[in-house]
Amino acid sequence: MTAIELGNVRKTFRVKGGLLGADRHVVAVDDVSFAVPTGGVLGIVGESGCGKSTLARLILGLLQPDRGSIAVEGQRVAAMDRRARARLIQPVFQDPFASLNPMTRVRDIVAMPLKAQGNFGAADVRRRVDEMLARVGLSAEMGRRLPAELSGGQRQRVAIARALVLRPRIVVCDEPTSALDVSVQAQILNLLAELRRELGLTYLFISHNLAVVEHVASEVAVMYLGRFVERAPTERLFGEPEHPYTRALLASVLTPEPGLGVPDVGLGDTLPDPANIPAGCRFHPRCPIAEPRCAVESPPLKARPGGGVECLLV
Amino acid sequence: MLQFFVRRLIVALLVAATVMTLAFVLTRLSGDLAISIAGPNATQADVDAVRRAYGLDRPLLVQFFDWVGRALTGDLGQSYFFKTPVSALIAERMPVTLTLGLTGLVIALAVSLPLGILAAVRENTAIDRLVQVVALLGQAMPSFWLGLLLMIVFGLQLGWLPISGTGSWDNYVMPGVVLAFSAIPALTRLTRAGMIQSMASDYIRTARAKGLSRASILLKHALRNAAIPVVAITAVQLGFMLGGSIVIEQVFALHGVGFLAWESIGKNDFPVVQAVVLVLAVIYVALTMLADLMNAVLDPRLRAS
Amino acid sequence: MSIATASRGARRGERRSPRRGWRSASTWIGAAIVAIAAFCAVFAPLLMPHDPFAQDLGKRLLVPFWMEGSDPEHLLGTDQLGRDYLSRLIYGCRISMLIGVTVSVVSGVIGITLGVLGGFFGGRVDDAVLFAITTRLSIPVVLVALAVVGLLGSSMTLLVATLGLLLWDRFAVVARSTTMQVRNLDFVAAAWCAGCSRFRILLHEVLPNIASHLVVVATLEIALAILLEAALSFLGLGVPPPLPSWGLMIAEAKDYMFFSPWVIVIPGVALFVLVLGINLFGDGLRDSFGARSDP
Amino acid sequence: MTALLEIEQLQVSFGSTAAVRGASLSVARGETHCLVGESGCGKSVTALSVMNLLAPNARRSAKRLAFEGQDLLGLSDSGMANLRGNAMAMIFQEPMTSLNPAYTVGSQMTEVLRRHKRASQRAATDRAADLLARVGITAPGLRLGQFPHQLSGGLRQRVMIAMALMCEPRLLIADEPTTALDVTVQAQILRLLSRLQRDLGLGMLLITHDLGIVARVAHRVSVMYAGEVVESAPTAELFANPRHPYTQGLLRCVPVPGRIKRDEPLGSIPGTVPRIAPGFAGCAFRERCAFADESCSSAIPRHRPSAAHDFLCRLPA
Repeated sequence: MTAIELGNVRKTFRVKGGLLGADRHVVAVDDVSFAVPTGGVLGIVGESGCGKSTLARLILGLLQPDRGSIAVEGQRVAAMDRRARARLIQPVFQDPFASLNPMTRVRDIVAMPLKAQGNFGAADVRRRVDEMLARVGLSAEMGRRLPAELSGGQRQRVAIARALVLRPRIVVCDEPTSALDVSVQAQILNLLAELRRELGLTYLFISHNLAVVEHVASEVAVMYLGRFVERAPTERLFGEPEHPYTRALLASVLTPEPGLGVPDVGLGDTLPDPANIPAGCRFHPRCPIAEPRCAVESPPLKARPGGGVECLLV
Repeated sequence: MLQFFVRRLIVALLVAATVMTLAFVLTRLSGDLAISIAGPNATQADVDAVRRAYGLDRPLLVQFFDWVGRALTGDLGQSYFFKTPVSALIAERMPVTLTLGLTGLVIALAVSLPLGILAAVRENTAIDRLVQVVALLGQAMPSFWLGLLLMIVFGLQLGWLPISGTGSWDNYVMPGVVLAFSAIPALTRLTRAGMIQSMASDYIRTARAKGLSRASILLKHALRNAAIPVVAITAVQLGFMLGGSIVIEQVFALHGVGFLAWESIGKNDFPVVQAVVLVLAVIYVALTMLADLMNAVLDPRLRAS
Repeated sequence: MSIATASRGARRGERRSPRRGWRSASTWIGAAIVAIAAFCAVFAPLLMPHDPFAQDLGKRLLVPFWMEGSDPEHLLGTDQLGRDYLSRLIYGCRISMLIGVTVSVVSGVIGITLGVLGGFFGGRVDDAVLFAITTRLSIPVVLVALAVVGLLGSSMTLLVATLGLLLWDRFAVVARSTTMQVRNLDFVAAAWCAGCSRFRILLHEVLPNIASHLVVVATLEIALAILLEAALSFLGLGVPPPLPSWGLMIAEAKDYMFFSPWVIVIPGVALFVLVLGINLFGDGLRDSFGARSDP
Repeated sequence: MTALLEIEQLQVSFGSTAAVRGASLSVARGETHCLVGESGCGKSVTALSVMNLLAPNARRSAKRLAFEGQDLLGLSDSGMANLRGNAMAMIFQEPMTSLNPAYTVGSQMTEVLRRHKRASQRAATDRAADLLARVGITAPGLRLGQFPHQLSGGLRQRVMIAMALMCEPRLLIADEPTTALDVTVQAQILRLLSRLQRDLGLGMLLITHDLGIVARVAHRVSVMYAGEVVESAPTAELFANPRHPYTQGLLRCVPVPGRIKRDEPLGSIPGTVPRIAPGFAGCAFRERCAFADESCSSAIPRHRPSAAHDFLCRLPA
């Protein structure tokens, strides 16, 4: 059973070129296809601006793709009733300060999805909210507070409670721990893992932190300038990375092991311009092993067990 | 860069067209213009004569496009009362209004820039509070009343300045001060807010970490960035001041464009009224474009394309 | 989040405390002025010692109580037609407050609707709203208001309608920019994902978060409308005489001001104090909402 | 020989909030000293107090605060300004906003040298171009004429580093210099910083929340918690033998690639950083600590298992 399925999805944005520049078209997601099986966790890693958050918003129905199809649990997201969609798929966002309405008390934040459904009685809403708050480790007293009175970790627990109160099948986590301190990050990751096992959830887990993704995901996709350049089961991707970009990403992770020094990643630090995607392989200007043909030929998708890689040289 | 200004120009033209339509509709609101022009003692024959003479017997749309067509060639019509071309009337009165507006603007800038900077540098001290009080008082001051008070004090009791007329520079001192009062609160607050924001920014911390002198930090690094919004508002304020000078021109009997409009309203001289509205709107739009241009000069982020 | 920002936050919080004291004092002064004015406006008929329209040509231009030769019957003296100045002042307060509040209700409805629609929907809708705002700003308010009143004849209703149709720009600008900011925050995205309708999102997520800004704008607009009404009445094209608008009182007394300055000082001070009070109150509200300065 | 930078018993407070509560550390010449901790622990405030860049309402006091043996506490504002950007320099977390958008890279770099060394514009420009090349920027001549918004985040941070080095400082304070950057760029900037530190013999105080960075670049580490340095040790020693329960917990929280099992809970520290009210006594970590008992609320001794290693805990071993 597939929980999420994307076929040839493309999304571009028109960016106003400032006061004086011409408008530019930024390709955020470029012809991406994948499927996540029910109960799986697809981790998506990539640097800022690679399109991973856009992908999340497309799947959540917050954005419409220019092209391609997006389906959750076999139903097209665009064609779904908003209430039905809410019962299937829910988000957890990165910034715990922006993702909760500052004027609303915690209880009402968590109750909002229930009220939007319109068919839950007041007592039922109360019971479910109480249950959910307890489940994410928040006391009833916390429920009466405003978001400003909570710490970052507590806010993220509220966001998780809001996402799960309708018992959805799929949760899209967009950098859910990036704004948190390490000690709190671990709490939230553990909570997300527990909830997934208990409720049989499917996660799309977006992060720039490879270690976190390795901990959470069953398979991982590496995104670069709007495309999946490599996708593989977690063990394989971390054990035998093939794409030079994946290898560079892994090499730049600084594990807490003293004496190893800082590795030479060799990518150059000018990030690519998504409005001006290079011809041929989009990674070739930064690639340490690029050959002349990489600037001309587009790399085909080479199938691998449980995934694939887009590189001419592997 | 060019593309941007072409786009701005198109918007400006659309605005002008909208204002023209509104000005036309405005003058037709009162019903039959011919009756108003002919006056209370006119006979039906008089009214008919007026109607024919001014072309008011034609359909409204024809009148409208006739007016627009002429306006495009610079012909704003004939004044009913003065019996001269409206454009000549406005051209004759405009220098007074422009002198008044620019005097007001210079005074406003001379007062609000130093005050705003001072308040920002001494944020939350007695000086800052004093500046904010000044801004509040300015905001609450009815300009026509301030004008009358100044006339009593400086014109009558002290006898320093003339209380009306347009003869020489000292005729513009009191009106200029009064007009400046309307812009000082906004300009002071914006300068203060811009400086405070600028002073709290990361690049000022960098400048301090570089060991730069206080003067360099304040005047080179902070002021440059704080000036950007102030420039934009200054142009907009000048536009408002020209529009708002009507009250002050009346108080001080300065025969500018505002005074002309006020007279014309009293005399049902519609071509003049609609032309002044249009001219002031066009000046305002031109000023905002000028502000954009100046911003592009000041802010390198806008300059690059 | 870095400590640098945290410490900056601490600094901000810290710096506010001495400011609070001064601020709250000025806010209370403002609130008191507004309260007194509101009281006078509502209970004007009970408070006026005389009929504000009754002329007594035998008692023209009586001086107010602090000057020599004043009549205890007329605390603030009388005007050039012998009408009691205090009564006219109180009645004028009623007119000012009535115009200020009604104008900002009219302009608020127009401006907030336009601004929220533009900010929330963006795209073409927003382009249209921006165009409307630009056009509105390019129209000289005083002149057009004068022209309308001059052409259609002065009446309170016409004045309120005209000013209301002319003064919605600040509401629209603030509503639009704050709506835009709020709309892009993740809690709005979360509400959308939770299955809320657009209407519900506007009502529950967006409006509560922009309301404080709009209340502050409303105070500014009330003050502005009062000043504009006074200016129009002063020019003879506002409130119709013999209604005692403060602006009209100043205009009527203008001919006598060189010999009896108090005839313009009294209504002018009343106008100034009322507008100042509303602005002080608005500033206090802005501070207590923690809203950014100057929209 | 005295240390390059000595901080003893530093206290910083903002009104009634204590941000730093008696922190001590020293940076030796040519050493990279990492100050690590979570947000709000006071590590950035410590760095800013050294530079005297704290907000005006901050109160700073210390038993000793000295740079190359010179007392900084008694130094006048202008004396301090003469040191800043000159003998001691600082770079910040946000490369996007730390450069003035209205001036070119060249203008912002040269003004440092002109201010401190009274250099001519020409000499300053030459030095700026040299340094840009040194921090790995190609076409330095071109970059000098560009505005900050024309550069990527990584390039801006390189410009900040080059600018900090204009006057050949002996001490470089780097406050989370790579936090705002992408992982691949982060590695390159850190590599550059380490190389420059070694080549120029800089003393470097590097503030970070990332234990991975600490392990890879530091010679010595101080762990801060709630305004105190709770443990300080040479890097290898601290990672091999962490003594303070907070350090131990922090190390357990970090997921290490290749060494973690999926679905096995990560080590975590329960609770959140407490708000320290005035008059607080005892160990600030006690509410989150598995080993805490009543004695943790009284004064806590500092243990020294070796000459270079010390930690603040009631438990001796």
